[in-house]
Amino acid sequence: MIFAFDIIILVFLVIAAIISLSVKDLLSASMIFGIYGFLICLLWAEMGAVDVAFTEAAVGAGISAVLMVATVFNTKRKSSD
Amino acid sequence: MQNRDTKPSPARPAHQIFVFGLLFVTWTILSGFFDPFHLTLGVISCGLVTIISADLLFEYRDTPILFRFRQAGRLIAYLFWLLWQVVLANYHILKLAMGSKDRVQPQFVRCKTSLKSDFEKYLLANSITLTPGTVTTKIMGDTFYIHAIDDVSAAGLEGEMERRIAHIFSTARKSSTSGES
Amino acid sequence: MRLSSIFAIIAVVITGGILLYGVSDFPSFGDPKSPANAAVPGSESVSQYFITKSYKDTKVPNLVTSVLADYRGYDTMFETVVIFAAGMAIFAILGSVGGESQPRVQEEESSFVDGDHSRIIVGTTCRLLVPVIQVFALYVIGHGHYSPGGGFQGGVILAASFIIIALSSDLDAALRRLSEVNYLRLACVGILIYAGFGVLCQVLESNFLDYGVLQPILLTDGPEMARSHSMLGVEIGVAFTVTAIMFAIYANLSSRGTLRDGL
Amino acid sequence: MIITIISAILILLGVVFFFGAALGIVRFPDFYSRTHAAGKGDTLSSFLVILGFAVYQLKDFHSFSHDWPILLVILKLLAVSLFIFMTSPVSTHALMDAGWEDKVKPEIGEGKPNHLNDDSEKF
Amino acid sequence: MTFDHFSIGVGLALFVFMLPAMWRMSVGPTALDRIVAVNVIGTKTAVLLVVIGVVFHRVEMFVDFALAYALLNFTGSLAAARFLHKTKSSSEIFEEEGGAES
Amino acid sequence: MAEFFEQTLQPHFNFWIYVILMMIGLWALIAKNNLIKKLIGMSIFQTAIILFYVSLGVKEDATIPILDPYGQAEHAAADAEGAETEGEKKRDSYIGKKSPDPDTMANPLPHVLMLTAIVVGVATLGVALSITQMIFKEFGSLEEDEILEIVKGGGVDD
Repeated sequence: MIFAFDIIILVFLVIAAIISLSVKDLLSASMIFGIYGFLICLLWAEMGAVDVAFTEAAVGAGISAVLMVATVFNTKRKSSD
Repeated sequence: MQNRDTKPSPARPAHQIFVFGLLFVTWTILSGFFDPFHLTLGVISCGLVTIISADLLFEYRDTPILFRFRQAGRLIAYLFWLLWQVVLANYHILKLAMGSKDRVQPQFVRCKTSLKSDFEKYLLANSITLTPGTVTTKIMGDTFYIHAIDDVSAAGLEGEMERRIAHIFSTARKSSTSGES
Repeated sequence: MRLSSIFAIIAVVITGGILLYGVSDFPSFGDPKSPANAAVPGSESVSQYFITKSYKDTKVPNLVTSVLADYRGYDTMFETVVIFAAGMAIFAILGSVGGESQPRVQEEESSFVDGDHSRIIVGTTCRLLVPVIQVFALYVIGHGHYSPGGGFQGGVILAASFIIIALSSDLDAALRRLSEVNYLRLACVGILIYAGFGVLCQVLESNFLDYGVLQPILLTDGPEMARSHSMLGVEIGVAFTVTAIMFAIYANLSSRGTLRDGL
Repeated sequence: MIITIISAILILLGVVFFFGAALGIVRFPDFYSRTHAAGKGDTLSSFLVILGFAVYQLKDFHSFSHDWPILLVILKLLAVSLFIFMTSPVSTHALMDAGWEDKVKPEIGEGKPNHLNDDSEKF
Repeated sequence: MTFDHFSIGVGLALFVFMLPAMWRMSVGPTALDRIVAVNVIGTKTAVLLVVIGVVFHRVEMFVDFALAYALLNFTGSLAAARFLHKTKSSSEIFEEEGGAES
Repeated sequence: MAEFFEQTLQPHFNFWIYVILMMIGLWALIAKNNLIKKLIGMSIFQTAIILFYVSLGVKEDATIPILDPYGQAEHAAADAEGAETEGEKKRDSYIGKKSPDPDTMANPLPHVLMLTAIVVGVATLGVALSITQMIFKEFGSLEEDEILEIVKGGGVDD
């Protein structure tokens, strides 16, 4: 556990969550949700949970953002809120 | 992209063994265990990857393997030269970012290349992207459309890089061009 | 402001207030003596048992893997089944309804600017990287005992390599390497490998997933090494299922279940 | 000691280049120039930082027969930077191309050519 | 000052340099700006994982998923680029209010 | 200020953020109009819970829950005995004469529980996204209020 990293990542995490929920473009929202995954992987790594961090790294970088982009591609990009 | 998949080159056993060897070196670096159990695992895994995707690693499978080694040596020398160019590029961008905003004069330039094969073009495009203030935006046949961030970067495009890349593949050119469309 | 939004703010504030009130009673962050980490006086802590004894029991240095695949193997097996069930649910939702071809995709094809850049730059990089990614994924699966990794992580990375093939050229190129029939088979085979290890232990007159009795079959020196090797087999089963289902989810989602002309 | 100093110098150089990239992201005028700063500043600086930490690993290296795992760790660290070098230009290029397809207006300097715009009717 | 403190300082500096990207992510005029910011943070993440490994004195464990990050980081931008290739341009979607969507 | 930092902020900061993230996710699930935004909120909610679990297992100054194959302390112990060959020492150093001290190693149990939760979370996200696609195909919209109007107005138009 590295306390200095801990506080900064947690604050960034809240910022990233709020940004990704407030953007009206769903493509941007899903990419920013990818950022959320990156930060949370750093958080697990810093707290010593390496296996969880590895899972999050593989899932967040490779799969989840792509799945969301694929869905947005097949539906509609614009959101009302 | 469709061209490559609809026209598979004949798979040759020598090439598959070569690919297997390369993958096994990668496995050894990753693994770090040299007991029989893990080496067996490595052989199984590399064999699996060779079966699934051996055709991906080399596009022109007609080139003799001996040429590959000579090319690889020249490629590594080129990469060191490229690294120095990347350092210069970053220094340039750093100066530009700190300086006044008037010095940033973005522009799209085009430049013709005499390189033929896909891999040479790929190398040239990536080198351009990595070096002073230029990014390859589009490739249409022989023409590269390049976004340059200022005049200095746009002026540095001509010449040396292309010559060096042509030099890497010079001996294998005759045999490699025969394999492509 | 909509009515539901006001209601939402009230509900969220109440929930958050209650939870924040509860937080003040928590043990402080990073305390080695908190009830979750150390024993409550008068009882034995399960996590301390895992840390001190699991290497002696299983000869696996990565404690997470040993707990995941051995002590809590039953749990992990059904987590894998949940993933399998999720894949089946997606086939049921998308496959049954979406059968007709979409005319929209044909329009997009024509607007795609015809140049060589995509094939040269993106295609060549992906062509060079995909075998490396696959070897790396198999390394992660095989070395879950000694470093972070294991079936779940390696499976996801292996699926990502196929997704990269699909993104660099098109979905057909990826399906040619791992077709629909094959990934369905692979998913089933993964579960069967996992369950097979459990049933094999039962055949040898022991409990389900009690790997120690597999020693005469695996020809290892001692039940500990038998447990270690069985864990590797179980991880491989997990990896098969995860790879197949993750790739199947992408293939179905990107093409609305038609498996043609996706993203 | 000398290994520590060398690695510290490399890492600090990398941090300086990171600073340049961060500055470029804020200050450059349009999307295309910002991509320059983002794509380039990050590759070299991450290479330098990772190289610095790889050099630092050498401080425990005394004899080859005993400490060879450290060499493997260094090779893996270099592989990380190699892959960043391979993938970063690709994403830079892909985003630049997508930006042009998406009709993001480039900001062209006064009197500078825009050949892509001139030729795009021919495509 | 030991090397650990130095490493933590480097990590903090990297986090500070993430802030411009976060800012660009929240204000960025186009979707592309946001995606570029995502890319920047992704590269920094791989470096930060190595930094954390050095602080923990266990680099040989942490380097594995730095590798995974370096290999898989470009998947997201690739998907976004393909998306923008295959659909109408963003300016058309976001300027015709109430017009034909998608 | 310093006192506040040490007494209140440091011991419980992770738990505060977990509550805040949970509130953000719950708010998005209830109040957001767009279905994909709701799914993003659901994922944030899920990570908040994972954050809570992993935070419980953290110990101060503890190392990661993987026994060190090349650990310095064990090396020193093995060197003192001096009976083993080089290769054996490397492979067997973590076998250790004594079992590891539980206080110097992070708690592996929450990691195990949460590791599977992440992958299962992605699979369920895939199911939710496929349902979203079907809703779009049925109603031609992803906005909740428009869908509700169509449903109230007597089913699908087309």
